[in-house]
Amino acid sequence: MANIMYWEAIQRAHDEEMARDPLVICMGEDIGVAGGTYKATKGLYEKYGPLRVMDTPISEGGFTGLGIGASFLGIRPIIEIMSVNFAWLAMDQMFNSAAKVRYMSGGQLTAPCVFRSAGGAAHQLGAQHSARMEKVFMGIAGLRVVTPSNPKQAYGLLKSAIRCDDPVFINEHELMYNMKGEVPDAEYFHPLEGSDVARAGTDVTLFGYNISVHWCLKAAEILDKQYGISAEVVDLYSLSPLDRAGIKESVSKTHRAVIAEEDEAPVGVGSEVIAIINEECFFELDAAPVRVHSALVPQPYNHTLEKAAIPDHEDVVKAVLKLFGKA
Amino acid sequence: MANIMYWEAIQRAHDEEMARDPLVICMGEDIGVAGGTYKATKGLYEKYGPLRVMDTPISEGGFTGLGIGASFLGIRPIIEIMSVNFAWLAMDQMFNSAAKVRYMSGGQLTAPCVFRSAGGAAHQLGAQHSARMEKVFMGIAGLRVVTPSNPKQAYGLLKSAIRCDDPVFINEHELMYNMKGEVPDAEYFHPLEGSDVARAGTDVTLFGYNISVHWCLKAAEILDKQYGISAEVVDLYSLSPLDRAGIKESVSKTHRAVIAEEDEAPVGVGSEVIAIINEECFFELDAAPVRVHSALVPQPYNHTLEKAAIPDHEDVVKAVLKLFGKA
Amino acid sequence: MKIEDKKRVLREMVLHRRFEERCYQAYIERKIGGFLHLYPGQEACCNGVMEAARPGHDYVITGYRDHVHAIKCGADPKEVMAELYGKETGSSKGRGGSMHIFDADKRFMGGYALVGGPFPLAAGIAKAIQLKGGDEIAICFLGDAANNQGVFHETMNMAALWKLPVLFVCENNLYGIGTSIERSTAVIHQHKRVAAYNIPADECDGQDIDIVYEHARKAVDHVRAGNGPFFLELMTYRYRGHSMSDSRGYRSREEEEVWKQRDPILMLRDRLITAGAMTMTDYETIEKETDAYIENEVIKFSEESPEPRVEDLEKYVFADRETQLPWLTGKAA
Amino acid sequence: MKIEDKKRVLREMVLHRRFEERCYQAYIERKIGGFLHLYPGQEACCNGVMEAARPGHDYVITGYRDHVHAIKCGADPKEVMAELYGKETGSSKGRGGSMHIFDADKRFMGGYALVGGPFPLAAGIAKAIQLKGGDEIAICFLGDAANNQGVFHETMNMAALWKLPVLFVCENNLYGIGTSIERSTAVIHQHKRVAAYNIPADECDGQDIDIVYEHARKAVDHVRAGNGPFFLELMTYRYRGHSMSDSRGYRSREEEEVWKQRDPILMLRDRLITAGAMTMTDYETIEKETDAYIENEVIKFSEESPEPRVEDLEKYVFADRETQLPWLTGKAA
Ligand SMILES: Cc1ncc(C[n+]2csc(CCOP(=O)(O)OP(=O)(O)O)c2C)c(N)n1
Ligand SMILES: Cc1ncc(C[n+]2csc(CCOP(=O)(O)OP(=O)(O)O)c2C)c(N)n1
Ligand SMILES: [Mg+2]
Ligand SMILES: [Mg+2]
Repeated sequence: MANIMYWEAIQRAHDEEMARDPLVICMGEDIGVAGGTYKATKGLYEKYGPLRVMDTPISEGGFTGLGIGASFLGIRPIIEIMSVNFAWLAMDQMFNSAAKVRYMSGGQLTAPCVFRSAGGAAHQLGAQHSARMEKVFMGIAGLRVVTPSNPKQAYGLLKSAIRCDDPVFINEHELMYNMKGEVPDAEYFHPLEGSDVARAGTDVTLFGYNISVHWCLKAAEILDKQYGISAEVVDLYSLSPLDRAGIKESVSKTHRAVIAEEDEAPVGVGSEVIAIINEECFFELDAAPVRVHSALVPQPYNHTLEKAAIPDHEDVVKAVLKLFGKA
Repeated sequence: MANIMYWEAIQRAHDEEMARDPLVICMGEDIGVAGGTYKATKGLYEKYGPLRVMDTPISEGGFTGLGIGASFLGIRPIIEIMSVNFAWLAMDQMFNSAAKVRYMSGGQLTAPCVFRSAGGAAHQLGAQHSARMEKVFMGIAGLRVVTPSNPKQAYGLLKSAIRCDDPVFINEHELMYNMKGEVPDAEYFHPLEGSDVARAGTDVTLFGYNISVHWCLKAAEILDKQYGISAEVVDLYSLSPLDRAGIKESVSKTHRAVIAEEDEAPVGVGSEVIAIINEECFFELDAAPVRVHSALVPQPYNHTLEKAAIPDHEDVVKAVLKLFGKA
Repeated sequence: MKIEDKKRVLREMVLHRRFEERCYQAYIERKIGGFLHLYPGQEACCNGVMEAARPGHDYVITGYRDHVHAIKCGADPKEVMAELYGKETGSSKGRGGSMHIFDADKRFMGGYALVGGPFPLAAGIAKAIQLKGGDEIAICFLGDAANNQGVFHETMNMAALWKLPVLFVCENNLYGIGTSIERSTAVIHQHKRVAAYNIPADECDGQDIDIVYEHARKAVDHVRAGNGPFFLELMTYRYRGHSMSDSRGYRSREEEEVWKQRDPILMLRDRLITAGAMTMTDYETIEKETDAYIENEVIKFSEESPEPRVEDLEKYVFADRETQLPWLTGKAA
Repeated sequence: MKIEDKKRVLREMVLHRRFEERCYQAYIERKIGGFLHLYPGQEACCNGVMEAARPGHDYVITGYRDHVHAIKCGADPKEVMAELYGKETGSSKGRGGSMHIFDADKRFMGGYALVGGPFPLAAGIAKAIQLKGGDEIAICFLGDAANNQGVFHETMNMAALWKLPVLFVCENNLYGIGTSIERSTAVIHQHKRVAAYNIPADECDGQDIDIVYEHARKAVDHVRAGNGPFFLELMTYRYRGHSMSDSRGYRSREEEEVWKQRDPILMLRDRLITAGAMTMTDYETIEKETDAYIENEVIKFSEESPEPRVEDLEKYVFADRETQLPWLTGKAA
């Protein structure tokens, strides 16, 4: 087990897969000579050359479509969208071409591409560089969506995504690239479906994904130590499909649920998890499930406003205490 | 009261507003000389000329951005995206420019534009021309979203949207342009917020919007006549913001809810309404709210598969009967 | 082209024309649904280019006006028609429809309905060829109005930058639906636009198959020789409306007449007759045989084929689950 | 330019340079957050063009490297710095930050962070001018790499088609972040690309303000006279990294040195000294006065200004509710 950073884990997955299979390539803005904005492709250009590590023009729609077209012939492109804020420009190709080609060709063509992108609010990047957009990718038939909350997942999910014949969108987080964690030394494939119980508990389930898993874990500790509340934390690393069985299992045990998301509430992960809970185990509920989410505002630049707009572990704690009538 | 078609209602709103205010313009593909794919801009080119009725190149991102830029100076563009399937190409401008400019300029600039687009599955248009995408527009701070279910709304919502200083997205439906309905002869402004009780009832609330309002109304009639169940139908013509008070009021009365949407379920209107119900009146519920929605597949061309993929009033009836233990 | 080839191509073009006209009829009879974009008038474009290329070997991609391109690549007309009928035997198993004909075996990589969408896909196919090695080229057929999409620009730049083996064929029929090119496009002659990317380009009459063929040969050879992309513009005209509900109010009947005088099929026919390579009776026989084939085989097959089963609604959304289990469950061997 | 104007512009350029350098320092001190894109090296571009245009009258829009453009249009440097400090007194009330400076009164229509995003917005502003009448023009300053975005193409086509009064200024500094232009773009000289839209274009040295001014005058006059769009390319260089976390490993120190020899400020200074219009001491006084102004006014103002109130988090998402009630509630007068 090596204790490495999230970006190193992603880099390692790239490197192993590119070494193994000459059809695996990667592409994106500044990923080659410059080594990647978040270093996720560091050293690959030197190792695999410009034909397989492609610095692209600033043409998100174009290069995404180009990667998809290559995948029709069995190339496995890992397409980096530098920041998920720019993904709007590439969605037509991701959704209309990659996600649909298999269906509309009656199974003849498949687009085995991986789209990776840094989402999430970092530090004061302002309205046009702070979007959380995972929910936009979740409603798309034919596209898988995963989001790693730690280096092990970042490594193992990318490995599985590259191997899988379906197109996969991987939602990373700008604030997590330097986070450290244990990654197995042996090759490891993280399942693209399901969820992880990141911490077991009995009184309430805290659902998180990506960065909000960490808020949940921190909240669970505080709830345990300071309030004697035993919280289970479920890591929804697969956002599409969501793990209905896992959600049901945990809530059927704890009878209470809080969903923490960095995104704004409307039509988001939280609302979908609540809908699933309602559908799967409504009568198991002792209280209404609660969403912890950001304010519905374009991200403000000022740091105090920014902090006020985005939730954190304290908001999770507060939500749970309210659920238990303790606040 | 004139009994006119949905497209005629939209055309009338354009015409009245363009006659009143020389700063109101409209733009889109084939809206001028050709009169609009769905005739919504018929006759306007002849009346107002090419400077104000702009046939655009096939450049959704570009002409949408152009309309938005013009709106910064007080022009009121009505921007038609011929089919909502093409809107992915324009979303960067809609969301990153129009919806955010007011916030990130500290209130200095505003983008008073109207985006109109035909959504919904029509007849066998296949995977790339049948998307229902209203949910994508709903999570965006700074953007209003409305969706007319009849000619009166189509007329009155467009009138209000043009006058409102906020950017507004109007989600129309390809199958509804020829639907007839009463529209007041006098000028009429439909509220951009709120919801309408399209039919009063006591036993269950059926939530619909746009075309699914009609499934709900038809279902309510069947439920009443054949099963003695009194269904209230709530028309959620405003999708952003959703009418929390209206949702709460109806469910608090009926204690049961079914949400009918033409879209696929994940992170959709249905999940958001369920989340709101959970937040607003969980303990009023006698049963878990239910979503009626399409299958999570790219739209198949074959008509039998297409019919199987998209719900209708019968699915609403079935869902209600199940809720009452009658199926 | 050799005389024998010309005769073969004439027969093919008659099939292409009659096939499309038969689609029109079937649409009226409500056998075909959705949007239907027909190709009559433009046959020399696809045929001239593909005669210069290698159908079934080179990769071809196009937009929604795609039946003839598919057939020219080698797709079975029966399967194409069955697709329009929404049948399980259709080229896309009834899931795609008119705008989404695919035949991967014949390297016909599909018809796509978002205008401009195929540009980067074509470049991507060329990129794959470049990576894998091989003498195939990618050929992208699209309309004039598609060139106003941003991805046109993005793709041209990348194709030139990376010297991708892709031939862009612009079938300039002067209209995008009901908007004439001079009302949507600052530059009418589309081949002039690619100088902005240092892409060599050429333009020619798209009605005369001999001319198309000559120009296409140079274009195809250029790309196949590893010189990077090429852009070929063919001036042509569609005789029918854009799709089925189009009364063509945006253009004059005189203009249509002028172009009808330059019907690609009749021009080739008359040239062959003048050259003594065939008679008018021969031609009429071809027409009759073609119609009989369409009726007795193509339509019959389509009519008699079964529809997809409703139980299979979710088939083809994802790759077959069994084969993907290692990655879905993390239990790799 | 007259000698007096040159002296004034020199003083302005010194302010622009020192302002940016002071931002750098404040960023290191963590007074400024987010991304910070600085302008040193490119001052002659903005200054030369805007001297030929009418700041405060013509509409200007640009990308994220926007402080100097805002100030040149007339924005108060105090408010620009306060914006970077995230203060309520900032030009965008602390909501925008470095990438989103706005000053609507001065017709500075803002900095935008999506590369290429301002292209169509600029054309839209020009469209509004066209509709309203008036002799303003729209000026869009963007980088070289932005030209690879699809909206560049879409916008150029529309601007030409509709003869919109917009001047596109391409500040070609040879890099988009860490990717050099020849690695991202098939055509290095960007003005060559707009022939694809019949847009007249020009290119010149972007380091020499006299040259920029002369070329810009022709460009501005062309647009203001109602001849439609113009594209002006200025060859320039940014002395600092793209944003703050950039060690410039993608370019050589020699290359940087060559461009430093052509510092726009020093070139203008030396020219004025040679012409006897000022002395080195005069110049040093300008620098000192500028620094004092920045420290005693700009920074002081920014430090002392209040932050936005948390209660106002949702202010500015929508237009003031009271004013919109008729449309929100349907109760119009
Ligand atoms: C992105 C997108 N925008 C708009 C449309 C609607 N549309 C379909 S075909 C067409 C015209 C295309 O014209 P052209 O590229 O010249 O091809 P042609 O139909 O003449 O063969 C338009 C606007 C679409 N399908 N996709
Ligand atoms: C749509 C989009 N894609 C990518 C980026 C990331 N990005 C920010 S600046 C930049 C380089 C732009 O270079 P250029 O246009 O030459 O302007 P310069 O920074 O040199 O002034 C990139 C790739 C972005 N902000 N927006
Ligand atoms: Mg055309
Ligand atoms: Mg640059």
